[in-house]
Amino acid sequence: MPINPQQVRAQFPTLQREVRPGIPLTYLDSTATSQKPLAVLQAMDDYYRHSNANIHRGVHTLAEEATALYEDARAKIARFIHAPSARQVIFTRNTTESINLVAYTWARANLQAGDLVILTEMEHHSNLVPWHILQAERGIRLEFIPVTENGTLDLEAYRALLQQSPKLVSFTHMSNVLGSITPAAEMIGLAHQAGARVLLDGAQSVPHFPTDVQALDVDFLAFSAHKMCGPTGIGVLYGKADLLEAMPPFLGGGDMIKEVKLRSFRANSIPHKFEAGTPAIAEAIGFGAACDFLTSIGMDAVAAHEHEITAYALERLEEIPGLAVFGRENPHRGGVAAFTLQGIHPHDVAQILDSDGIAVRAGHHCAQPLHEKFGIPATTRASFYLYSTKEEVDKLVDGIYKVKTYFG
Amino acid sequence: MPINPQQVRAQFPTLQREVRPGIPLTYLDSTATSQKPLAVLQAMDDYYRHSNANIHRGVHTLAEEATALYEDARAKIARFIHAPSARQVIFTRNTTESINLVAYTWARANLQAGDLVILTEMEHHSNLVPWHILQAERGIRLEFIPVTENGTLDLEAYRALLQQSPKLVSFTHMSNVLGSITPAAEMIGLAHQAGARVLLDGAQSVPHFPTDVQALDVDFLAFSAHKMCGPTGIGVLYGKADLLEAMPPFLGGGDMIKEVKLRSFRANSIPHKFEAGTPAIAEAIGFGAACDFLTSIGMDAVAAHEHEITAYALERLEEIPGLAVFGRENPHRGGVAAFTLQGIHPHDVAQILDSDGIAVRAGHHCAQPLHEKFGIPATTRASFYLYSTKEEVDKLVDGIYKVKTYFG
Amino acid sequence: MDDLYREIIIEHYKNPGYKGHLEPHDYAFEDSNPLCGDHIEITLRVGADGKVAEAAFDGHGCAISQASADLLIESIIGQPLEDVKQLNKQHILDLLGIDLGPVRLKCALLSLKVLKAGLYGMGEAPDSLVE
Amino acid sequence: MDDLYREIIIEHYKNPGYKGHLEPHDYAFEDSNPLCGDHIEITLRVGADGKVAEAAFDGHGCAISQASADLLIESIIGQPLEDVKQLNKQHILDLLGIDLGPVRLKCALLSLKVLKAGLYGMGEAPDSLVE
Ligand SMILES: Cc1ncc(COP(=O)(O)O)c(C=O)c1O
Ligand SMILES: Cc1ncc(COP(=O)(O)O)c(C=O)c1O
Repeated sequence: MPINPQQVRAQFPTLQREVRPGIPLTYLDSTATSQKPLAVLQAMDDYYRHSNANIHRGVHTLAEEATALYEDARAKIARFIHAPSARQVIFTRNTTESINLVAYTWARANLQAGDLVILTEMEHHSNLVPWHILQAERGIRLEFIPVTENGTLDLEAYRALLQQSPKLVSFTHMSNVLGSITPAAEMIGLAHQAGARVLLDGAQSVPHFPTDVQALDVDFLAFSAHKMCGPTGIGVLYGKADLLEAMPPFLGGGDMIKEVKLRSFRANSIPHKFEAGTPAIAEAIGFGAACDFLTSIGMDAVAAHEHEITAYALERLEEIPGLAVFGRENPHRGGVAAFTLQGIHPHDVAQILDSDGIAVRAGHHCAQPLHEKFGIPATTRASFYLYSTKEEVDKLVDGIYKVKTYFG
Repeated sequence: MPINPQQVRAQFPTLQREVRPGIPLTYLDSTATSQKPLAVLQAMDDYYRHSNANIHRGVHTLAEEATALYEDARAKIARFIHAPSARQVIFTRNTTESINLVAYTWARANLQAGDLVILTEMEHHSNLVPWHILQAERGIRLEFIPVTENGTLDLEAYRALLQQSPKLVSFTHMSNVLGSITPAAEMIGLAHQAGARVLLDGAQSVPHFPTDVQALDVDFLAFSAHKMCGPTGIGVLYGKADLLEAMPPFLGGGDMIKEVKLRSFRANSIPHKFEAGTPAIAEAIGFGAACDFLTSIGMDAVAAHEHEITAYALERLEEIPGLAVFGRENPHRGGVAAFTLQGIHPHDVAQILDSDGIAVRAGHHCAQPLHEKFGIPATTRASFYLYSTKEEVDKLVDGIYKVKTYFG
Repeated sequence: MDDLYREIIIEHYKNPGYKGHLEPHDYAFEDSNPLCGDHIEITLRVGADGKVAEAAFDGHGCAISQASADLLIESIIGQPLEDVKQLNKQHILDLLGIDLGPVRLKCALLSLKVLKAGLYGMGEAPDSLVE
Repeated sequence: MDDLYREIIIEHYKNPGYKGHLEPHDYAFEDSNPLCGDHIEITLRVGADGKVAEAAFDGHGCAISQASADLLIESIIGQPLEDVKQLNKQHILDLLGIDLGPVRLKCALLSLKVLKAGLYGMGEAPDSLVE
């Protein structure tokens, strides 16, 4: 069923807000973080008001309720991404920690000096810096799949890089700047043929279109709740069970152990092995509620709605003289439009739009190398989600004309 | 001003709950996690309903509000522990991650094979396992300050260990099993004289009595929000500025960088250097609200109230034939009473107490080596906080008598 | 409270019928629940007909773990080894006749885990063995 | 919107009075704001009296950073070097006459950071320099 934006919007308290008296919020920054529906806030509040307790080891009623809620949330998230089992869903703080977890455990156990890791030029800093750190520490080699002028990955170059027997290919399923959706299934198949493991950065894909880790056959998938209607402070690392089981632990502490002696410990089984200390319990529960919410609307409907809004936005933005959308040519894209406006700095664009209540980002969007490659220090980015409307796009366009007059 | 428990309790929704119809909750498990006052839930809910946005790089109003709220929370926490500056407060997930952060960065940069780290026999697994991992990886040496029969640390043995030029002393400010409050200031002074750095596990101290990191002169302090009226999913590592500045980064990603090139990065300044990716924004705000809440009551009043309740509890528990409180002899203790009951397993005690709505923990409380040392596989633990009452202690005692009859 | 600890549980805990150690035996298995230190050892003799001829448990722990062990032993005596290998969680819950939260379930299932891991010749018993 | 970008800012951004590069110069400093790529270079000549005789800035970036730089240069010409070293955040805010959130404040303060880090002979300018 297609999305009824007014019905959807009614469930998001922030979207009812006025930025300043008389100036309603036009929120076009969902790629940075999404707004939260009532059902998610309610689930967390209910937990805190009713069942708040520490989990896993408690015998009392609240502890059992809290444990059940926490583990149910894990199961919901597993179903959301079609994971074979809930124990393959590891709770982290965010996408960034999920990627670092792989870098600190799987990669340090499996990569030697000279081993190749393939990344792309469109990666978010979160999928660059962990590998820079490992490069400095271990002497691994990094190579990058180039981004073409039209915002796609150069798959020929990728095939050539695969000849060099990489150990890992780590790339984003959707660029948070270009909006480009990468051909993940195809790229994962090629990587596996070359004997490499694949880590997929799902920060922008899992929130925006259906994800099936089994169909993708991906080895690791990282994503964050806060970008998909869920709370801050929680993300997930999905992994193939045999890989997760073979990996050394990451953080040491309570709950990740089977047994502790004064001078040694035995690690717990997955997923607990990777969840040291009191976890983000309320946040996991909120994340589960976010999956329920998105499922009730349908991820296909979410994707279709964003597709429609984005097509409209691109069409309207292109009318504006001096405006250029970054990676415009790529038809295979999600709800992101990063642009430059001739002679006007993105910070100024964003700030003047804000005076009309329009929230967009300006900067390099944690993808500095991508901006550098195209010689653009910064862009202004508008991004869309299931609650975005064409009226909001119109407001954005009007706002941009105003910016131009102002600086004209 | 002394605490008025009824006034305080009115602010905690969970404490109004019935575990089963007609059976109110008697929550004696605050050492595992505390309940949350309305002010904390409200602060997080307000953020999500009003100012939810990603922080630090945003120009728009919501992003600026969110950034200000997040950084204000940091400042509140800094004041709560009397830190010289807010940038010395690093947000983590919990105490466990804070300790691991030190182990992964400061310790890996400063400790070589053979270097000595001094711990104690009463440490929580969170302050053991990170060092076990480092021992396996690096070959550092671990030595343990013994716990005496009466639940205190053997300071003579500590002085002797200090002769061996340790690089680090890492210990808890209060045992989560014995309740023992360790003489942290004295121990830190001795460690510094011996040239060692000190990491203090404040998981049980910061929530329960006033903390002054400058008076303690401690190098690192780790603690969790969820044990001090705050939300799950957030903790803090406090550190001396020069140490934090000299430490290599931990997780790599957005926000922890100054600049990213395709093959290298420059780290940001503290505290951001250690906060990679979208942080737990709502949780930080909730943590700040928890500090406000505790400050409004007064940490001296919190400590005094717990002292009174604990003294009463110890007195009443000792009446019970066959009951032995773990570490009973130590007068310098916080609101924890872990006990054994002759011939009845702690799990059975806890479960039968639960049938009367009394929530206690049973097990080794993530301090397996301590239990092993005293030849006790598990204990039942009742713990108290600012909202605990003497009536609750009476219920506990009645409940224990019931358990005894049941198994009699 | 009666729901929680049926008389049968207290009875089997206080006066177990099968507590002890068989010598000689055909099988001996043991394991503990690291969460609470509960420990169970099971020894077993098999008859010529492939059925459990005699069995006993030893160990210490909570009422649930010890009563479950006693009830489990009682239930397998005279049963074909092949059938015993198929037993699962529900069997124990049926024997106990009470509902259990996730933590106490681990106590209840310890003896079955020990038994099955032993019969399958596994060093350490995964939770999945008794699901 | 007028609160946001006073005419004076747009004016100094579009028609800077001190944009350029002095050659020769006594001091040359440069730095950029990695958040947005704004870049400022300042060149400066000091008179025999220890006062700023001439100064200019070059660079690119948002209106706030560029206008601040132009206004800053205008304000320091003729001032003793020792006084210039004491300038802080408030000086820039007074020149701009608007309120700024934390992100835009960084844009506004870039030129002052560059200037002070240069005068103090520091390689990289910490934020604390302009607080
Ligand atoms: C003394 C002590 N240290 C560390 C911890 C670990 O805290 P967290 O689980 O919040 O990381 C605890 C919590 O139980 C504790 O009591
Ligand atoms: C593609 C991509 N990867 C990774 C991240 C990092 O996500 P988080 O900040 O939640 O760790 C983001 C978020 O901006 C992203 O867009």
